[in-house]
Formats: sequence, C-alpha cells, structure tokens
Amino acid sequence: MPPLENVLVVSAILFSIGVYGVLTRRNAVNILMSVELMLNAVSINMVAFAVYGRVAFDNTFTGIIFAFFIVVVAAAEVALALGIVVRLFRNRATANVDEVNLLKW
Amino acid sequence: MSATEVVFYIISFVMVAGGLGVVLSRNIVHSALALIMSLGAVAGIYVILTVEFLALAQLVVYGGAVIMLMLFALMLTRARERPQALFGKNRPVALAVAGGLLTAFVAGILGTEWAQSNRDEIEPVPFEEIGDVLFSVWAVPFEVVSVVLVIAMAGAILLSQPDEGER
Amino acid sequence: MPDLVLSEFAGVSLPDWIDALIRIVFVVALMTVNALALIYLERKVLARFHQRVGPTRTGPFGMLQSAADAVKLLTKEDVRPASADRWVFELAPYFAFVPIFLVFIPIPWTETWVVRDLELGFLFVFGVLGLNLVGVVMAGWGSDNKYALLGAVRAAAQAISYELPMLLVSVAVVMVVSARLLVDNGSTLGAVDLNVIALEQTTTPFIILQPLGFAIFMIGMLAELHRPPFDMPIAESEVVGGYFVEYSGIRWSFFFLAEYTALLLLVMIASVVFLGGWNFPFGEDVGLGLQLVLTLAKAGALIFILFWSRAMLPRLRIDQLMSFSWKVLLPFSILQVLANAIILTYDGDEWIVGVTSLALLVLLSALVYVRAKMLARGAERSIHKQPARPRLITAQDVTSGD
Amino acid sequence: MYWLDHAYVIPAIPAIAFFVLFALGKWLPRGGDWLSIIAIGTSFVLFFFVLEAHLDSVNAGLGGLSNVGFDWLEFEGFKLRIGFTVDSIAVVMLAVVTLVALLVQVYSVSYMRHHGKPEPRYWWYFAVHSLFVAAMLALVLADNFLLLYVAWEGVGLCSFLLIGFYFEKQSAVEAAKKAFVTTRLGDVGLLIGIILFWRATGTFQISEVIAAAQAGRTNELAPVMSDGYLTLATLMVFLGAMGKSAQFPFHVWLPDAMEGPTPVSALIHAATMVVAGVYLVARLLPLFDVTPGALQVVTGVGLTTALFAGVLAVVQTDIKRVLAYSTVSQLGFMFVALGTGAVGVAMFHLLTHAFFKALLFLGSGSVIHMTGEQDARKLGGLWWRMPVTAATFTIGALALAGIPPLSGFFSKDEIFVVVNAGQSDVILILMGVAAFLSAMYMARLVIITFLGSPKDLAVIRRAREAPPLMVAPLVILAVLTLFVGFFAFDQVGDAFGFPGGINNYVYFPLPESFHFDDTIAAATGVASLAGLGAAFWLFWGKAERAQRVAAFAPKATALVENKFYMDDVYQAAIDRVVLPAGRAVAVFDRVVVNDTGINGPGDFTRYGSTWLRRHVTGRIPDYALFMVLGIVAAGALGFLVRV
Repeated sequence: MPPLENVLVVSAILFSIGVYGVLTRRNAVNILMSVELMLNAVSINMVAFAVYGRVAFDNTFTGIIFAFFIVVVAAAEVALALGIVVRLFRNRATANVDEVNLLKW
Repeated sequence: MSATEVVFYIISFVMVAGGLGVVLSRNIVHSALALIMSLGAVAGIYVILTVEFLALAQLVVYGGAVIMLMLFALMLTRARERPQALFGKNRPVALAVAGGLLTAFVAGILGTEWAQSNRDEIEPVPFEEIGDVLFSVWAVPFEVVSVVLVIAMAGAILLSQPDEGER
Repeated sequence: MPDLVLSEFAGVSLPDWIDALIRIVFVVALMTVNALALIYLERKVLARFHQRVGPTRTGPFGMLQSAADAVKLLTKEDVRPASADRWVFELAPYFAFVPIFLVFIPIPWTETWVVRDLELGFLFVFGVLGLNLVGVVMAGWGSDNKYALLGAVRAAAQAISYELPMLLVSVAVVMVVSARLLVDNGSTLGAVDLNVIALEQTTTPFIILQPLGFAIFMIGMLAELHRPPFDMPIAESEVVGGYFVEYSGIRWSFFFLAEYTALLLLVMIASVVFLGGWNFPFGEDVGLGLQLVLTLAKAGALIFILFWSRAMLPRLRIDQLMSFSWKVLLPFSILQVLANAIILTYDGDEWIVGVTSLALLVLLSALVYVRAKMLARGAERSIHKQPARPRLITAQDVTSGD
Repeated sequence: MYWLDHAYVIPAIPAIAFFVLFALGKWLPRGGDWLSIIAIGTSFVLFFFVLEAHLDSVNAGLGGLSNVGFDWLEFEGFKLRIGFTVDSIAVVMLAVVTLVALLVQVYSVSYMRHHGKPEPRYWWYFAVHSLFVAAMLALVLADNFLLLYVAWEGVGLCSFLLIGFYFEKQSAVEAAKKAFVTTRLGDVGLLIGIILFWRATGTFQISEVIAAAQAGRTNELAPVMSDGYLTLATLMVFLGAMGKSAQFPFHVWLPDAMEGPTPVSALIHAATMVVAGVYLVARLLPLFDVTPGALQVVTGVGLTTALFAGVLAVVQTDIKRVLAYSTVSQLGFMFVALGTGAVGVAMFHLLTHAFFKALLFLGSGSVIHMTGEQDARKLGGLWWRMPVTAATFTIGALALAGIPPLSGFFSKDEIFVVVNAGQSDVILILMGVAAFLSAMYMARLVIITFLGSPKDLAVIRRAREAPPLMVAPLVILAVLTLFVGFFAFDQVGDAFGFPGGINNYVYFPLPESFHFDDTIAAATGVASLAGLGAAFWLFWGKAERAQRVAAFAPKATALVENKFYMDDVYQAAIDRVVLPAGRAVAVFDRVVVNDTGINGPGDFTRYGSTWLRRHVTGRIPDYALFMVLGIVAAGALGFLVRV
C-alpha cells in the first residue's frame, strides 16, 4: 500500500488541475468535466482517509459512504447541468460560458 | 516498494495525465476521452485502496452514464463544427491560483503528522460491511440522495423538453 | 476459489507472469476462433431460415469461409478518412475491444476454469461492458461522418437505456442468491460472484425463479449487442452500417471481433446466471469436461435463439426502442426487485418468487401484445408522425447564433 | 356670546366650499355655483349672529373683543398660535365682505353665462371665488401676523387667478402677472416688517406687538425697539398695505386688473383685495401712531394717490378704467383719514365705498355684458335702453361724487372733518381738489355713457335691460348706497353711531365722534357740485370744450393721457435693472447650484459606477475566478489563524 501522503498529494494534484480547468475553459461541458475531476479528487481523499483510518473511525466507513454519495450527486448534477447546457445552446446557439454574459449590469 | 505501490504510481500518473488532457487538450471530445481515462484511473486507485465495489460503481456511473451524457452534450452543442478559442482570458491568474492551491495542499499534507499513515495495518475493506453501514447508519442520507436523484431526473426531463412550436 | 487453473489442469506450477501470459494467449485465441466460428454458424443458420444453403465453396461445407474473410480483412488496405480525427479514429477499435476482452475475466467456464474469480464479478461485467461504448462513440465521432455519428449516438443511447433494466434484474437475481446463501452458509458473502451464483443453482436454475429477469436480460442482451430487432445503430438501410462505416480492414475486423466476443460472453453470463451454467443438472462432482460441455451447450442454445430472433423479427424504430426500455422494461424490472425484496424479507418461499416473476412476465407480454395491436390498428396514422429523435442543431441555428 | 368666540366658522365655510368645488366642481350640476353661493350666504347669515354677540358684549361693557385660537406649533420657548379676533372693525369687514361677495356671486351666475350657456371654467370661477372670500375673511379675523400673512398671500393668489381668468387673452395674462408682481413688491415689504417685529418682540401676536411697541415708546426704561427700527418695520408693513391697496407707486396694477371678469373687479375693488391694505393699516394704527413719521407718510401717500388717480380718472375712456382710478383715489381718501388717525372714519368710508363701488362695477358689468362694449366713447344714450342699470349706476356715481344726502357724502364729509381737525389746511385744500376731481370724472362717466346721443347704433341696438339676476343685486346695492350713510348719526347711543361707535373700541379712541360741521359740509358739497358742473360744461354733447382745453395744454394732456409715464418708468426699471440682475442670478444658479451642487454628485455617482461596474462582466469564468480566490483567501486566513 502506498503511504497516505502520496494518495493525498495525488488527489491534491488532480484537484488543482480541476480548478485550473474550471477557471480557464470556455465550453460549459468542459467546465463540467473539470468539476468532475475535482469531485473525484475529493472522493479519493475521503476514501483514503476512510481506508487508512479504519481503526480510528471504528469501521463506520464514512469516507467511502461519502464517496458513494459524491458519485450519485455528481450523476444528478451532470444530468441537470447538461440539460441546462443543451437548453442554453438552443437559445443562444453557443455553449461558451463567456459568450453568455447577460448576467451583468 | 511493493508491486501495488508501483501500480499505484503508474495509475496515478495515468490519472494526472488524463486530468491534464481534460484541461489542456485543444479538442473538447479529446478532453472528454481524457476524462474517461482519468476517471478510470480513479477507479483503479479505488481498487488499490481495496474498495473494489466503489471502483465498479465509479466505472458504471461515470464510464457508462456520465461520459455518455457529456459526449451527447458535445454532439448536441456541435463542439466540433465550430472551431474556436477553447480557453478564456484569465489563464495566467488561473494558473497562479491552481499552483498556489497545489503548493498549499502539498505543504499542508506533508507538514502534517498522519497517525494512520503506517501502511501495514491496512486490510482490504469487505463491501458487505460497507453495505451494512450504508443501510443502517446512513439510511436516511441514502433516502435523501435517492430523492435528490428523482428530482434531478425530473429536472433534466423538463429542461430537455423541446420548446413549443418545435417538433 | 482456486486461481492457478493450469496447475490443476496440467499439474505443473508456473510463475505468475507465465501463468498470466498463458491465460491471455488462451483467451485471445479463443476469441478469434469463436468469432470465426460464430460468423460461419450465423451464416449457415440464417441460410437455413431463408431456405438457402449458405457458404459451401471454401472448405468442407464452406467451413473455411470465415477464415478466408479474415485473411481478406487482414490483407485489406486500412483506409482513414482525411477529415477524421486521427487518434480517436485509430484508437476507437481497441477501446471497443478491450472492455469485452476484460469481461472474460470473471466468467466461470467450469467450476474451476476461471481467469480470475472476482468477488464482484457480476458487477464487474456490467461496469466493464459499459466502457466499450466509449470505443463505439469514439469511432462514430472520430470518423467525421454523419451516419457514423448517428449510429454511435444510437448505440450509446440504447446501450445506456438497456443497461439499467439488465442491472436491475441482475440485482433481483442476486437477491435470490443471497437469500439462498443465507440459508446455506449464514452470510451473503460472494452473492455477486458469478461462480457462486452458478454454484447456487444445483437444484433449480434461476430461469425458473426469475423468468421475467431472464426475458429482460435477453432483450437487453439483444440491445447491447445491436442484434435485430434492435440493430438500429448498425442498420444499413438507416445509417449505412452505423458507427464503423469508415472503417475497413483490420480495424473493422476488430469491431466484428468485439461484437461476436460480446455475443459469446453475454450468452455465457446468461447461461451461468439463469441456466445454472456448469452446475445445473448434474451438480459439482461431474468432471471438468462435462461441466464445460454443459456450459457451452446452454450458451449455444441461447446463441441459436439470438440468430433465430435475427431471422425472425423486423427492426424497430429508435424511438420505439427507447420508449420500450424506459416505459416498459424499467418499471417491470423495478417491480421485480421490489417483489423479490418484499418476499425475501418476509422469508417467503422461492416458489412465491417464481410465481410473482412469472405473473409479471405474463403481464409484460400481454401489455406488449395489446400495444402492438393498437399500433397496427393506428399504423397509417402513426406513419405521418415524426419520430421523437434527439434534436440536432441545424446549420442556420448555429449561424444565427453568433 | 357663543358666536363671538366661533367667528372662525365664517371663513371656514367658504374654504370648505372651495375644496369641494376644487375636487369635483367639474362634475357638479351647474358647476357647483349653488354650493359656493350657499356657503357665502351661510357666512353672511352667521355674520349677523356674530354682530349680535358683538353688540351684546359691547352693551355688557365687555368691549366686544374676543380672541380664540389654538397652538399650531410649539418650539423651545416659542409658541406659534393661530388665533382669531373679533372687534368692531373686523365685524364691519365681515359685513362688507360677506354681503358684497354674496351679491357679486349671485350676479355672476348670470354674468358668467351667455344666452344661458355657461362660460368655460365656470366651476373654476366659483371655486376661486369661494377661496377668495375665505382668504379675505381669514385675513380679517386673523389676530397674528402669520395667519394674516398667509391669508394676505391667499388673497393675492386668488386675485391673480381671477384677473387672469381669461388666460386665453394675452392681455389678461399680462395683467394678472403685473398685478401679482406689483403686489408682491409690497408683500415682501410686509414680510420683512413682520420678521422685524418678530425679531424685536419674539411674537407674532398683533396685540402683543402693539403693546410692545407702545411700551417701547411710552416708558424709556425698557426700550423694546429703537425709533429707527420701529420706523423701518412699520413702513415695511405699510409698504405691503400700499401694494395691496394700489397706493401711489404701486397703483399701476389696478387699472390693468380690469382684464378679469367685471364681477371680479367689483369684488376686488369693493370688498376683498384693495381694502385689505386699508384694513391692515386700520388694524395696526396704534403701531403707526407710536411710530414717528408713519402717520405723516400714510397721509402723504394717500393724498398723492387721491389727486393723482383723480386726474388720471378724468381722461380715461374705458368705463372700468375710470372706475379703477376712482377706486384708487377713494383709497387715497381712506389713507388720508387713517393718516389723521381716524380709524372709524376710514372704515366708514370703506363701507360706503364698498357698496357704491360694487354697485358701479356691477352696473358697468351689466352694460358690458349687454352691449359687449366697454369703451365709453362708443357708448352713450343707454338710459332708455337699460333704465334700471342707468338709474342705479347714477345713484352710485352721485354717491361717489359726494352729493348729499347719499352715503358717499357722509363718509367723505367725515374725512374732511377729521382732516380739518387733525391736519394742516394745505392738505384740506388738496383733499377738496380731489373731491372736486372725483365728482368730475364720475359725472363725465355718467354723461358719456348713459346720457347724450348714442354714438354707435350697433351697440345701442344690442343693448337690453339686464336679466333679473343681475338687476337684483344692483337694486339692493343702490338701496344700501342710499341709506347706509345715515349710520353716521348716532341714534342708538354711542354704540351704533358708526364712526364714534367704532372708535369706542378700536385700540385707541379718537377724541371726536361724528358731528355735522356746517362749513365743511357746505364746502364739500360745493366742491362736488362744482365738479358736476365742470363735467357738464366740458363733456356735455360733443365735448369740444374738452378738446379745446386739451389743446390748450398739449404737453400736460399727453402727460396725463400717458398716466405720467409710470408704466414706462417701471418698464424701463424692469428692463435695465431687474432682468440683468435676474440673468446674473440665473447664471449663478445654473453654474454653481445646479451643475455643481445638484448634478455634481449625480455625475460623480454615474461615472464612478460606470468605472466600478466593470468587475461585473457577466462572464461566468470571472465569477468562478472570484469565487475560487475568495475560497483561497478564506482558507489562507483560517490557516494563519490556526497557526
């Protein structure tokens, strides 16, 4: 088994990549992908803690359960967000978030 | 350094590479595929962390559903027909922020003394126990999440309905 | 569960990597041979259904026909459209192929012949099968071709929509299995293990207990395999050949390989899960050979049913397909799961489970029959109706946008 | 006694009527004229109750004074009291105002409609009428400067509205503006005076102010106001009186005010507007009395106005203008009386003058209404056409001319008596000349309007007797004009004899009450008759003698006919002084006040926001960036805090 630190570092790297993607990408679907990256990084973290800290957390695999919930919620979120994106594309003929700048003064 | 550790490093390399592909690739579909790669690698990490059930769930949900949804969205929004700048203006800032976050995380992680970091005590997690916990301790959140799913489904159906006058 | 099958088989013990290598080679060879054989068989069977003779020239009874096809495919030029997305196009076949390849892992051919006996085998199958969609979509999108794209989208859509009922009925089966396991050895451990599932069917195969499950599983199999009447993704008359229009030669043959391997494997799983696999009639203590024969016989019967359906059934419309999955199969599978849960929670006997499932199946078929009658009556009305297809953005939409 | 303390009901009723008419007069049947008339009638009836209560209290030796009110505002050490007082002059004014207003309104009902069809804004006319009366009554009853000033301005406003009633006519608009601005000059003076008094005494109560002034005058121990201060304040107040009563420098607005409907002129001249000045001076006479030189100023202004307006009235050709100048000169008489200190006399002349001036105006109004002509040169020979009008008009004219035994004779004779007693002989002589002039112009007016041969046959053919609603007020007023003069004698003891009676309870009693001085009566009578004779000698027939006289002194004639160039002087003053100053002020206002003071902050905000709002790009990536930055900052903060 790899040491806990390495798992955490890997997930941190993945998370930072996701943040970068969210900040830079223009396409809404692409931003969603980056969000997925971040979510997965988080759930890796949780699973790692749950697995390594089993004894400490007396076998209530909280982290793993959270990872489940994250997966489920991510599915829901993706379904809704993609619906929104498609609707947006129908109305504005674009999926680029920075071309949709109606949200201003 | 045991074999699993080597495999872990390989998988995590694949994962990070996939993530970078998601973020950097010029073609959106490519980045979607890279996302598949990355998420599959995440599943692999779960396996290494001895949570096979979670890994398979990850594969089914993401590899099956989420990625398909995303590809559909890409098809529907004509990602390919309209070549365009894929990156916004604030790239340097984003780079700075992400780098700062990463350094902060790594500093925090390496700076902390982890009690359970001893790798010999780890024995595989049987998924039956997870199931017991899930349906006993976490029953109510489970129900709530199911409600959330139903709501999300309804919302997605509503959103993707064609407008009046279409069809 | 014993791992080193070869050591038992040939009595020799080998280092892990050689063992693994041997297994891989075995599996690949089996896949190839199986694909060739199945192609030949399908052509023959279809010819019989069509009152023809099928391939006769090459080899005895034309047996070498598919071998000749393979040679042709191998030597054929590998064409890639200029506008195709290079990497996606070239990697697509492998992405379509490898997951199928992985499905081999947990399948028990005999009690001991398993590549790797996974504790979560059944779930593993589904998780991995879903991945080959990626290859399909890559192919459809990578080869810059409208028909390919349409085929890929259709394939993905129907795969996703038919995966759900299949998963649910499998869950129902697993519930029955875990009930039995509780009776037998106190814990539900390994209820998702294919080999354990097979092991639990010594007395009654689950087709008796879960006829609805079997039916839905078969239908979903048809959809997953793009076989008639669910072959819209590769329908020549609608999308000319579907997602591998642009492929030729070895890559094309990879797709075919994947198709037929998936056919074999799914049929194997069905036979293991519902027909008792190597276990059912004679139990565990018959020899390896007989177990193998049993498994293959059941698989062959199912394969014949699939061929038969291809020869027999006309192709559906894509919207009918989707609505059939979402409006009929999914509710019924959920009903099945609920029924099993209720009955088994209150320690109902297994025959109650079987009767309920049968009743559900009857209800389902009755529904389908009535609906078909209605459609036939209102046919000329429904001709003028447009199918509800996923709305693709038209060119003027895009141009008007920006 | 009840009504003595509730006299404020009298102005309240027309005010309510005004608000009702203002709100929904347009939709009331007949434009709500009945409402206004009923209101005034009620006030008139209530006047009698007030009078009775007043006389009772007088006979009971309570002095007939009442002072009720309520605290309107209350500050630190300063209480603002809105009070109403009733004393004899107030009672007289109540009588005059309510009666004349009532008659005028009845008259207006048929004057303001042609061939039975009411004029446009008929309801508005009556609404403003009610407000006018209400304001005047409030002014009469006010016991403190503030309410008085409010009512004062209300009167000015109503006169503005009514003079400019036909605001389709440019001349009417000009006249209204002129009247408003001219009186405004005086009002500013009044306001300044009020403020000065308040500053000196710290109160707005008229009685207290007077008491303070008298104290400051009488006992040198506690001088409240220095002489200069007092003089300044008093003269400022008098400025207001001059403006309202169209005394000499401010007389210019009154003749132009003829642009309004004739009943309005009657109201203004007889009852409400112009007499307000006289009433103000009468009410404040103790103040003038203790102010050195104030009475002399009042006398001088009155005398000048009397002569001046008399001269102008002789040459006017427009009926109403003649009447207007006659009003001005009669007001001059009143001011002379006030300047002599004879409040009662002044009020008496005000009373009689109110009646016969209203009579004259309404008569001329009926002439104008019937013939549509108000140029005297085109009229003439109307006597047989509209006999009642002619007769009543002549009665009024003779009364104004001071022919015994009409009311005008008595009141004017009073004035001569007090002047003889209280002033130098020069003033007496000049007053005689003024009386001669008034007799002359009134006779001229009658001659060229009613007597003689018709000059314009079309006008004559149009002329008919006025409808009864217009004739009835004429008759009533004529009767009053005939007999009201006999109030002068005290029949019923001291109380009812009018001038002496009033003098008994105005603030300081005048030594002499009315007594019939033969020589003076004879002199005034002779003067008036001489005026009549001169008028006949000059203007009877073709009036060629008048032309010859005019030709005898062309320069003087031109001077007189141009009203001594007063309007031109004012015009020049306005052009040379007022407008440039106004432009300068306007520039200051636009540049400093408006652009810098008001638009400045607005512009600052706008440009600031245009610069500031750039961070709201509406682009989701930017928001995401801000969000992440915020999270990072929060995390860093937490980290630092924890460490």
